[in-house]
Amino acid sequence: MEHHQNSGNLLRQGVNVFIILAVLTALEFAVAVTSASMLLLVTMAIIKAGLVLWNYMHVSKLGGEDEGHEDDRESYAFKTETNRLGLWLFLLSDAFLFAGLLVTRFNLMGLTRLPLNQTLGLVVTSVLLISSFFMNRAEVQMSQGNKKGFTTNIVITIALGVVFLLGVLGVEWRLAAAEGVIASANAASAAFYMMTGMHAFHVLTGVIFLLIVLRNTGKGLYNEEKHWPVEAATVYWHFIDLVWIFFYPALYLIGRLM
Amino acid sequence: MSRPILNRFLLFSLIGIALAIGINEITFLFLKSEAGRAPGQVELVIPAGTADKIARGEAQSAIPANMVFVTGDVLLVKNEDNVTHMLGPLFIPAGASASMNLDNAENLAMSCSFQPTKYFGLDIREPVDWGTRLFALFISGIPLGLLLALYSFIVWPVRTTVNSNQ
Amino acid sequence: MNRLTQPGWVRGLLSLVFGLALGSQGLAFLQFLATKTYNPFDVGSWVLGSVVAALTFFAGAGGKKVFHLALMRGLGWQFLGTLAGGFLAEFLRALLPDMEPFGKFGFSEPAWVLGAIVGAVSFLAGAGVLTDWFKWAKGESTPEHHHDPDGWEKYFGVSLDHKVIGVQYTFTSLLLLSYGGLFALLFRTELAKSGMQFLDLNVYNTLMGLHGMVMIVSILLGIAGVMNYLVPLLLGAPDMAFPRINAFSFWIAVPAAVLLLSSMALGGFDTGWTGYPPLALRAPVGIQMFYVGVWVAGWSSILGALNLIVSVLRLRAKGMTAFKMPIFVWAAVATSIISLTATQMIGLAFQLVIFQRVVGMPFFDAAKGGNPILFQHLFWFYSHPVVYVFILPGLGIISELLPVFLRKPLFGYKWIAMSSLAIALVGFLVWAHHMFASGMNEYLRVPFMYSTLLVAVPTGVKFFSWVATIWQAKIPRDMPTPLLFVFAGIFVFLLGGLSGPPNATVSTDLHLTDTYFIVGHFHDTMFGGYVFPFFAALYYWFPKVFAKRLDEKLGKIHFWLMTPSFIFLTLGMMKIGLLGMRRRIADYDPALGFDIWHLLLTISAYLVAASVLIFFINVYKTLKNGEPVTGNVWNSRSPEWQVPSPMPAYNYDRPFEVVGEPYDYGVPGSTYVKM
Amino acid sequence: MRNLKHYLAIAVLIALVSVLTYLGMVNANLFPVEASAQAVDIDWLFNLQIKLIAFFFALIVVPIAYSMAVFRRETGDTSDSEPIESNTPLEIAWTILPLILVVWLGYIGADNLAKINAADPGALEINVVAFQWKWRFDYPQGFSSDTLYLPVDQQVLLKMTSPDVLHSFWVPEFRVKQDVVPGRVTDYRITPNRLGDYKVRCAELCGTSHAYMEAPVKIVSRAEYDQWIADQTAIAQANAAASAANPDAGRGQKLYESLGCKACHSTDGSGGIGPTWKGLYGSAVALSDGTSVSADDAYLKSSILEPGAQTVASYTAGAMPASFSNLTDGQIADLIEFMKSLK
Ligand code: HEA
Ligand code: HEA
Ligand code: HEC
Ligand code: CUA
Ligand SMILES: [Cu+2]
Repeated sequence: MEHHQNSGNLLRQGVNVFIILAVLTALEFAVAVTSASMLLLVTMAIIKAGLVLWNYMHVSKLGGEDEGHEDDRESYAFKTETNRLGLWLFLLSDAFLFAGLLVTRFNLMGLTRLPLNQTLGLVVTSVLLISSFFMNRAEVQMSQGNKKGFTTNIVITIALGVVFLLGVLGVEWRLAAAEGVIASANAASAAFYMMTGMHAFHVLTGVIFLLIVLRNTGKGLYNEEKHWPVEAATVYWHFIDLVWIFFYPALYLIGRLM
Repeated sequence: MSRPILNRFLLFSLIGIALAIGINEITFLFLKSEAGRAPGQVELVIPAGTADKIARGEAQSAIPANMVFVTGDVLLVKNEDNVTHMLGPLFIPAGASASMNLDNAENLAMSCSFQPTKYFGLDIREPVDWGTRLFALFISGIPLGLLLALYSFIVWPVRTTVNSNQ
Repeated sequence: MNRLTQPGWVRGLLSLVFGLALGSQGLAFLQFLATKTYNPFDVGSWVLGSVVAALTFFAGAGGKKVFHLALMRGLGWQFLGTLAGGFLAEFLRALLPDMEPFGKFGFSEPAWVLGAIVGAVSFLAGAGVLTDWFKWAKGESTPEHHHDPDGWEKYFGVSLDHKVIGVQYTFTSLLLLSYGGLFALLFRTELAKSGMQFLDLNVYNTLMGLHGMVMIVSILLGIAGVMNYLVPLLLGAPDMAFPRINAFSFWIAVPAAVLLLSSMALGGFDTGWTGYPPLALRAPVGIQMFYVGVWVAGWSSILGALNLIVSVLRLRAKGMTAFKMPIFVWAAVATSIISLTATQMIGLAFQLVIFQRVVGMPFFDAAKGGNPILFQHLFWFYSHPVVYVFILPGLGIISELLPVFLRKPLFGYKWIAMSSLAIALVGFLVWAHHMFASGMNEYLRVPFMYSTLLVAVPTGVKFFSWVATIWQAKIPRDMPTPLLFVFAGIFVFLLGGLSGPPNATVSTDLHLTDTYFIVGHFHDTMFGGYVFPFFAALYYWFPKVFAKRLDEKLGKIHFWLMTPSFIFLTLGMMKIGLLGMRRRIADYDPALGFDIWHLLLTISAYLVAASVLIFFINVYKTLKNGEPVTGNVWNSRSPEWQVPSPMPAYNYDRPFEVVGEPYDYGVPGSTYVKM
Repeated sequence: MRNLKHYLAIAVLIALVSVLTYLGMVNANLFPVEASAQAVDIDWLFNLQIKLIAFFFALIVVPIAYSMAVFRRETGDTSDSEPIESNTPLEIAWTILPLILVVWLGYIGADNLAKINAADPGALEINVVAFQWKWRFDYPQGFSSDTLYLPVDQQVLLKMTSPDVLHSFWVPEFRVKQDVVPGRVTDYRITPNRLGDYKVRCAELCGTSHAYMEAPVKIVSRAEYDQWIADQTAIAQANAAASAANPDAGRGQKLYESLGCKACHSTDGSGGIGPTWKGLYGSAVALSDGTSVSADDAYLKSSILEPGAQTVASYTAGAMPASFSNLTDGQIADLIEFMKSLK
């Protein structure tokens, strides 16, 4: 696994992925502003999701290569593999919730969208994307035993998470209400608040999870070999990003303005 | 899940969908209803002399009193009569034409000056567009594919790595 | 067990009577305060009174010690948590302009909702289910295993042992079955004659809807119980993959059940178990308890399923490849795939209605661009697949027991295994067959008809394989009770299954939908696919769990009382349904001439209930007086029977190895496991 | 060869049991009379389904019962049965054949659906409003009725909607059912073909009095129908003239009918879900909390706007929908004027 690669490689990989994600996001924004082709937007979102799944969330670790301790079911490696499976199944379940929210959105709004602040949308999306980048950095540092680097990166991630929360709940909700997107006024607006609200709730739990991991790192509970909670928090955090990769176009880009 | 298993599922899903295309479209021929088309422009022509006929009390009109549309249709009304006509919100001077976007599925009765009954019914339905048809294929094709794929594992077993941890 | 037989019993019974009187009349009095009418026989008060009575019973029977039990602590905390949440919400509302705090039922509606959620979480915290996780978050480590107390107390405390949890689930399930059955008896009595007898319309509707949902939760807990107890044993694992999540999944179902029942006290609801808006938007506050209760119970399903899948994928014994797993494990995996994913959709559907009622977000208000049909899609996306959740474990039990009793291999083992998966996966894409008359997109009715009919194929494969297993088998002369229930299960499920295709073809469904034909259809499928196999499992594995064998004679009386009356009940339902009997009506037109039928149906319902009562008596008598049996009672090849009963704490002291096929009965010299 | 005998025996038995089950079911008087052209098509499909059910029932039950009777373990025999593991061609056969069967059944089902949906362009169109817990039929001639009169042998198209919750239009003798959905119009096409009196029964749970949400349906000859239409039109005109004399009460009466007050409140002193309006105005109303009030304008207005606030003795609190609170003051005044006119 990571032990074999040098840190420069991993850093470069993280950066490359991030750049592609950023470019795609910018492209999405540009496409939507100019022509709003739903097919294109969905394709781009799927590509972004694939990148995150593969490079940040390491989906291939699932049932991929065994860590070779199968006989010893009490070993940390065996248990980690079991935990990992559990976490991914949880995310699968959670994904159905978000899929349901997307269904709700398309059922209620069809191919129209709400008058939301485009710039702000792009900004919060970028914030979450950048936080994923730092989260990835943090994990790489941890797997190399660099606790200090880990701490710095995870603090940045948490800060960006909080900025995202403030951006959506504090600014976006207020601006939207000013534009007439009021939860009790029509179903479309209600769908908007439900989607962003449920997502924000997950961001909040993610932030709490990261804070716990940060604190326990301080207590010296993890090292480069054994850091399952760090991996779990990381994967969860990227999952939240993954959800937003679909929510962003669904809320901001797809459809005609109402 | 290992790759051969996944491939098998994908392959059979495609087979299922292929079969479902046959099944669905044949039945669709039976069910073909007025709304079974994609949205487009629908033209309605008010022939010359309509106003006179109505004034004379002639009940028969060349224009149907009810029409079925699908959402996304554009209704274009051409007035070839020599007086101004009204259809709901549309105001169509003699010789001109006006159009209306039919965006929501609803059943409307619009006040109208070119019908003896002074009423024109617009029944706007969801179109059976490609999205709906693809969804339909998905609904009947995927289960069929899954079903066949699962049993195919017994008839043509794959070498898997699922059990390799033993 | 012997604690239950000491004079505590007498104390318990006295406290039961006391609790019932206090509970029911106390609630009736509260209602009097709210509505100024005193009705000592109010059904809702009595139902909740019986919950109080159950508690006082245990308190009386167990004495002071009972209050140390996690269950009691949890319930106490749930009560306090509900109050705290309620007052918090009222306080917040008082800060807002134009809000009148408090309402008809004490708290206002938002306060009840918040109270319900806080109450459920308080239950878990108070019972001690979350303690380890809090410690982990604080960076403390906890012992890998907890030690359970001896005797019956362990069943009332937070245990991490899958076998204890399995028994807890099963007990709760039977308790809820009794509640659901009791509701059925109440409204069946009302239906015995046209005209309104002793229920009012709203109470009828509430009882009917609660009957449906309580029974469904009972099934979910019942299958969880059987799966929890069996799957680790069948896999050769010491426990489930995540014992703490396992405990959490069980315990969260308890406050959920309390919430469901408490909807009776808050005005009930008149929507049936489907809770469709816009009707649900006008229902009394009770509907919120219903929604929140189901929402909370959903987490039990999701996490239980997650645990099970991981356990099967990770903890199989050496040599247990996919096609050497016991067939029940296949069924459990198939079931869990559905529970894990689809459950989120009913949660979401209910959540949307809760928000529309509390905050006014108009998801289902057509005047504001909402869509009532959307709810139905979300609801059935779960609620159809869930019917296969009910039956797959049951069909697994049938497949598991047939070879043991017939001493013959399971015919087409692989085909049956794949059929479970096929039913589960195909079942995901058929949901709209519940909406053929709803005004959904015209064009889509046909593909949904196709996909629905497809389910008949894998179900058929199961039936044909069972027939081939039974064909030319030496069927035992004495017909042990579990085998009887297996045969009845096959027969009844066949009746239910064959009444499925007429519902699936759209034009015939337009006549059948929302009639008693459907009611007959689903009682047959649920009894055939769940209730009968569940009883078979209880009779079969009881000696494993308690090292005592249930009485055969009472078992046979149970069977012969239940089966004919039940079959008559459902066939009668189908007949009057075809003739025009709508479902969910408290009263029917006497001109239809159904009075006599309904009377007969009510009588058969009572006979079914009586048979279940006999089962309870059997369990009680066996626990009290039964002879210990520790061996391989049924001469099975399955690993759990190769060691003495009851199972020790961490199951097998040495891991076993799978060396043969699971069901090779009659094949000379073959063994399944090497201990 | 010993087996052949058994296979022959069950083949014969399966055929026999299928036929008997089928005959039993078709003679069990399972369906109400057919009163529509659609019912004939649907019953044809039912009959096909019954054949399939009878066959598969026999196919499963006969071999099991036969095994029980014939292969029962001899007393004293403790040996295992003969191990027969599996037979792949057989399994494939009983997977593929039902698969083909259900695809065919789906095709038949779709065809049948298309038949019963076939639209007649000359269909008579009637608007239906379903509300808690009453049906109202608005005829194109401009009057409404509580009874659905239909001419025999002509297709009708019901355009149905609801102001409150879901309902479902069902006449068992017509077979077809269609939900009525708030906020949209659903279609119901039927061609009645048998004279007689039937009932629409609401088939979707719609709250407290769902059980009683029924309305008469009369299928009459063309001539009778035309006569009835003429009569109703005349009555409607007479009413209009009468209400022209007292315009406020007349408007009130219209509201009484169109809003659905009529469903629960009578104007002739008879009972109903709500108290009658006859003689209500100015009377002393006993309330459920033991007090009594005088039914003046203010009380009546508040009863309409907040039905839950004061409940009339012996009536259920909350039975009257709160949805009337958006009536304008003018409408309420008209309603009260109408109540005044009911001495
Ligand atoms: C355990 C529960 C369970 C099970 C297993 C099933 C199984 C099936 N159900 Fe059922 N169903 C319910 C529980 C269940 N159902 C409930 C609770 C409702 C009502 C919900 C509510 O509204 O409250 C309902 C309602 C319901 C409806 C909606 C009716 C309506 O409200 O309008 C429909 C419509 O298609 C349907 C169809 C089917 C079909 C086709 C199957 C099939 O899976 C059956 C397959 C089995 C067989 C067919 C028999 C064996 C097969 C053979 C012997 C092979 C050969 C046979 C053929 C080729 C035909 N069901
Ligand atoms: C597993 C699920 C399940 C089970 C087991 C049952 C069991 C029974 N059901 Fe159930 N039923 C449903 C699920 C179930 N039902 C659902 C989902 C609905 C739809 C609801 C809706 O429309 O919203 C429904 C609806 C429904 C109706 C239609 C109501 C209506 O539409 O108006 C009827 C009518 O007769 C009915 C009857 C019965 C009867 C008589 C039993 C009997 O078998 C019950 C027998 C009794 C018991 C099993 C309990 C016996 C135990 C005791 C009496 C012991 C005494 C107590 C103690 C020891 C404390 N049910
Ligand atoms: C679903 C049944 C229902 C409908 C529809 C209904 N009501 Fe009522 N109404 C009741 C019931 C029940 C009561 C008695 C209980 C109460 O006072 O709340 C009542 C009471 C009243 C009273 C007080 C009567 C008295 O005797 O004191 C008035 C006034 C009234 N309704 C007006 C209306 C008007 C106006 C409408 C229509 C716009 C209407 N109702 C529609 C059920 C209904
Ligand atoms: Cu209207 Cu039921
Ligand atoms: Cu279903």
